[in-house]
Amino acid sequence: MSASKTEILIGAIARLLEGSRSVVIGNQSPIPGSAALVARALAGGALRVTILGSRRHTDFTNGGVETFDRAAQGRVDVFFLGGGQIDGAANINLVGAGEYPRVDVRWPGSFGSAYLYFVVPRVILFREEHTPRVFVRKVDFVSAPGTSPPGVYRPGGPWKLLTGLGLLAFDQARRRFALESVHPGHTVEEIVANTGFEFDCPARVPTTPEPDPRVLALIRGPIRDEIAETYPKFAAAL
Amino acid sequence: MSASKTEILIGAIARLLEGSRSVVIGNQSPIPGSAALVARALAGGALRVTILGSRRHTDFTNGGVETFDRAAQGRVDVFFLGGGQIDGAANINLVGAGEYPRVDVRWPGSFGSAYLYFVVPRVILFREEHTPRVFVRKVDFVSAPGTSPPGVYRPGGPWKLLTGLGLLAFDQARRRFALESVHPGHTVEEIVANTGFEFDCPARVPTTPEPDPRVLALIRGPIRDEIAETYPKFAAAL
Amino acid sequence: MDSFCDLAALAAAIPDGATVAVPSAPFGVAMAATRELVRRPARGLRLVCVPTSSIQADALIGAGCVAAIETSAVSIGEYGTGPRFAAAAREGSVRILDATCPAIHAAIQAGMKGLPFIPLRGLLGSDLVAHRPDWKVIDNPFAPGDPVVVLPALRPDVALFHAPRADRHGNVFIGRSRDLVNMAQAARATAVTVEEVVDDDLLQDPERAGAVIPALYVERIALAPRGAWPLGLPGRYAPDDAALGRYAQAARTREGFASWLAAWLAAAPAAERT
Amino acid sequence: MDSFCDLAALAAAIPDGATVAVPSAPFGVAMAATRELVRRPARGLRLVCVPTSSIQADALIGAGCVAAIETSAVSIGEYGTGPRFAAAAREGSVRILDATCPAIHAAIQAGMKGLPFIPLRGLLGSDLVAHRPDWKVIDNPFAPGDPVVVLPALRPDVALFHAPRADRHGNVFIGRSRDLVNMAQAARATAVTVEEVVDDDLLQDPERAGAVIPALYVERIALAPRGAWPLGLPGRYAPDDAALGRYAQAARTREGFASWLAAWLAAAPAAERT
Repeated sequence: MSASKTEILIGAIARLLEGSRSVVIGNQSPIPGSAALVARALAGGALRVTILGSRRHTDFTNGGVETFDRAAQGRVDVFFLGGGQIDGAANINLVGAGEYPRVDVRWPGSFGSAYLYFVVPRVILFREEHTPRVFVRKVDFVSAPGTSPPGVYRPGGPWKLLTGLGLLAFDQARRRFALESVHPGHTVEEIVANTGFEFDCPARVPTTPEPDPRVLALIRGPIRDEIAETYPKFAAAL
Repeated sequence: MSASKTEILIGAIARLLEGSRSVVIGNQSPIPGSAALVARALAGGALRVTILGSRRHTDFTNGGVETFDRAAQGRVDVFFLGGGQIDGAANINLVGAGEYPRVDVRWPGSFGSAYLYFVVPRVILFREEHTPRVFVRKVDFVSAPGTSPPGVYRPGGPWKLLTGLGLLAFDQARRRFALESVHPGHTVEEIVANTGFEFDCPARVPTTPEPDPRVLALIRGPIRDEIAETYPKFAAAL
Repeated sequence: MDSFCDLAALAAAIPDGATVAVPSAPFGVAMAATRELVRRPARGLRLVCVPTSSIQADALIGAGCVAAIETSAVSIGEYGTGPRFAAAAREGSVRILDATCPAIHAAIQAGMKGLPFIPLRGLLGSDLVAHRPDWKVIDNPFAPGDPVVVLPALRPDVALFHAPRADRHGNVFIGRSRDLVNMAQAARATAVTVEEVVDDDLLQDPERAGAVIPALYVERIALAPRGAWPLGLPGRYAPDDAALGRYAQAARTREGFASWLAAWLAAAPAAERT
Repeated sequence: MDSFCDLAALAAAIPDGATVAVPSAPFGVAMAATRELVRRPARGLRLVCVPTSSIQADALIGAGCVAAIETSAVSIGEYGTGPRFAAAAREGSVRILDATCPAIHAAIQAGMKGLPFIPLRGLLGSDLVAHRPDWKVIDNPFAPGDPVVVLPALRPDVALFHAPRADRHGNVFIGRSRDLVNMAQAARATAVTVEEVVDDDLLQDPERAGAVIPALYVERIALAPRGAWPLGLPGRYAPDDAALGRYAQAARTREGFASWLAAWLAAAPAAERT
């Protein structure tokens, strides 16, 4: 059985996590959570995975503030952020569409993004919906900026952007995304048409590899059971 | 049996604590600790007594830092400080005699004095040894100043000074002590002779009252048993 | 101890106009007490969500109890943005102070420690800063040319939360939910609902005392079994996802919210339902 | 887990010249590990006492292991000033950074939170400020004309302490001694000695998990029954006042200290003595 769309995303994230020492998974993030558990299995346990909302995979004991303190201490290598809008300079908007404060559409809020985007070395932007309403030319509200001027303390920032159509990499110096791969069944043209900002595109864009059989077996076996503790509905659909 | 010297000091402090809601007793402070327990008994439990080093009388659960946080929150009315030197402007020195840093006599250090002296509304200076080497014209090192210039945030400060000879009150505005009472068996002249700084002295100085029979019964009964948990040698000698 | 009272008296001790700190959904939200605030009804509350809120803030907003809210998010978990919060944003009917989680934590810790303000990394270039006149940017005094955001300390009038248990002295066991310790110390008064009241002294057990808020900080305690429902309490019960889903659906419209509210106020205490 | 090692290996992981944070006497001082540091002998340590120390700092100073010490006090309890600390002050042989307890706590918490600095009330007009070029006075950015002392964050190389127990995953139970949590998070690495190692997972017990330092922060763990002796461990054993008195008496002279030190190094581990 070939990989499902979800499995391709899990496999792609698991590859990105290779070599990292610690990753924290925020709430409502079953795909990154599953990918982190896959990466940990592949690394023989050497990747520390913390899944907020999980009892089994949470080692926080100092309250919710520990997430941010730990990141500030340099003890979190990778974090995932999303956004109702994301623009070509990797600015993200988790607040709302329209003119702030009386926005047309209000989203929950910035959560920890305005901090974690600065202090976590590798932030992976993950948003499955790849449409022009998400990937805009310029966000209506900057919850967290993609880059900062020289002199601003910023050991961290955006690293990759994974969507339902493809994988892009962010270049801090050039303040621009570049397409790295297109998921099976999709095209560069489809990505261009569904992205409201310009990005770099190599002459030949590879296809995002499907997870290899060992990874697929992990996803469909032990990982599905493990992630079910936190995301039972998601696990059942895997 | 009439009151001992220690009992007179305990009784004097217990009177000072009347009407306070919470007192924290530092380490190595059996007399203030006993007095606080007496005051609590007299107040029908309305005085909250925390004795550092006691298990029974410590309600701190957030580490040693809680002492200072709690004081900063305005949750400590009274604290006791001492000093290797205390001068007429209520400056206290817990660091050493001589020229800092290579002092002639080194004491342990300033502990929390440079903070608690500012934030606890009523600091009682307590030092049994009443000699010119303790009560100096000017301290060699200011661990914590007795007063602060206008504009400095200072809800707290020195309130009384109790020694083995008498009780003095500190006037913040005049930056000066005034003698309030002399302990039984001692004289104003003795206090003047043993104090290296000038202080105000009314024409007629009352004698520090002995503890009344009810207080004496408390000290010799339940309080002796209670304080024994933290200060067994002291309690045995009571 | 005279800190013990019923839910209505606990809610009555939170005056109209008070600044009220409340915890995030997973850490012990006092929903049963919130219902009493709505029943009163409380007016003009200034919520400080530490650092986010869920159905608690949303229902209080919908019921007209809230004048202002400082929060990093209002989200009904997987059901998305709090509908009454979103409506209030569109209508401009509640003052919203958008924040980010570590900023609220840091400001609460500054209040707890009596710091006049606290610096925090990150934030620079976020529109959050542009819309928070109470936040400032200064030069790091130890490294000129290094800009840092400084936040004023938060000292809420009341911290309100739900915890597993209290003892009869008024000490409250909070387990891993350490943010509650910071909130209780930063606030001028604390009101707590608990699953149970136990006879033994929680401070005397060295295994558990480290996870106890001493009675000194706790002005009001009310018994409220399953008092976080429909949210969960760590180690005790999970959130009631179906009930949260029904809320999120109903609260999409003003009328739907009104029906939900009427049913909530009319319902027996959660304890009797279970 | 490979964080487990013996006392000598634990001491070996603390390099010469390291900045080492150690707790106050009542909160779990790693005296057995300190003996291994002396035995090595460690050199050039920069002690940060959080916020004071007792025989640990005094013996390390006497043994020549210390280049600098930041502390609010060095006191052998009722026996007064640490004698070797006092001698070092007189001789100017160790750099002493005199502080006050809440300043060290605040600087450690700033390190823990990744703050570049932290403001603290009080302090103004104390000679401590005059002798601490690393502390600055700034104007409160929210209230011009209101001076405030700011302290740089402390991020020690190593936090070293003694705790009641660890589990086999490397999680460490610390009870009420919460300062140890701050130290472990602020430090770049943490070395812990424990009374016992238990089989069950400390993070899985909701009653106790709130008083546990997760293994993430703990690089080295060594078993050391009665490892705080002659100091005490809360809830386990009291300080050995007689032994502390003998130390305070002996350490008054360089020769007396040398004899004490020789006996200490020669003695069997404390566990075998009891």
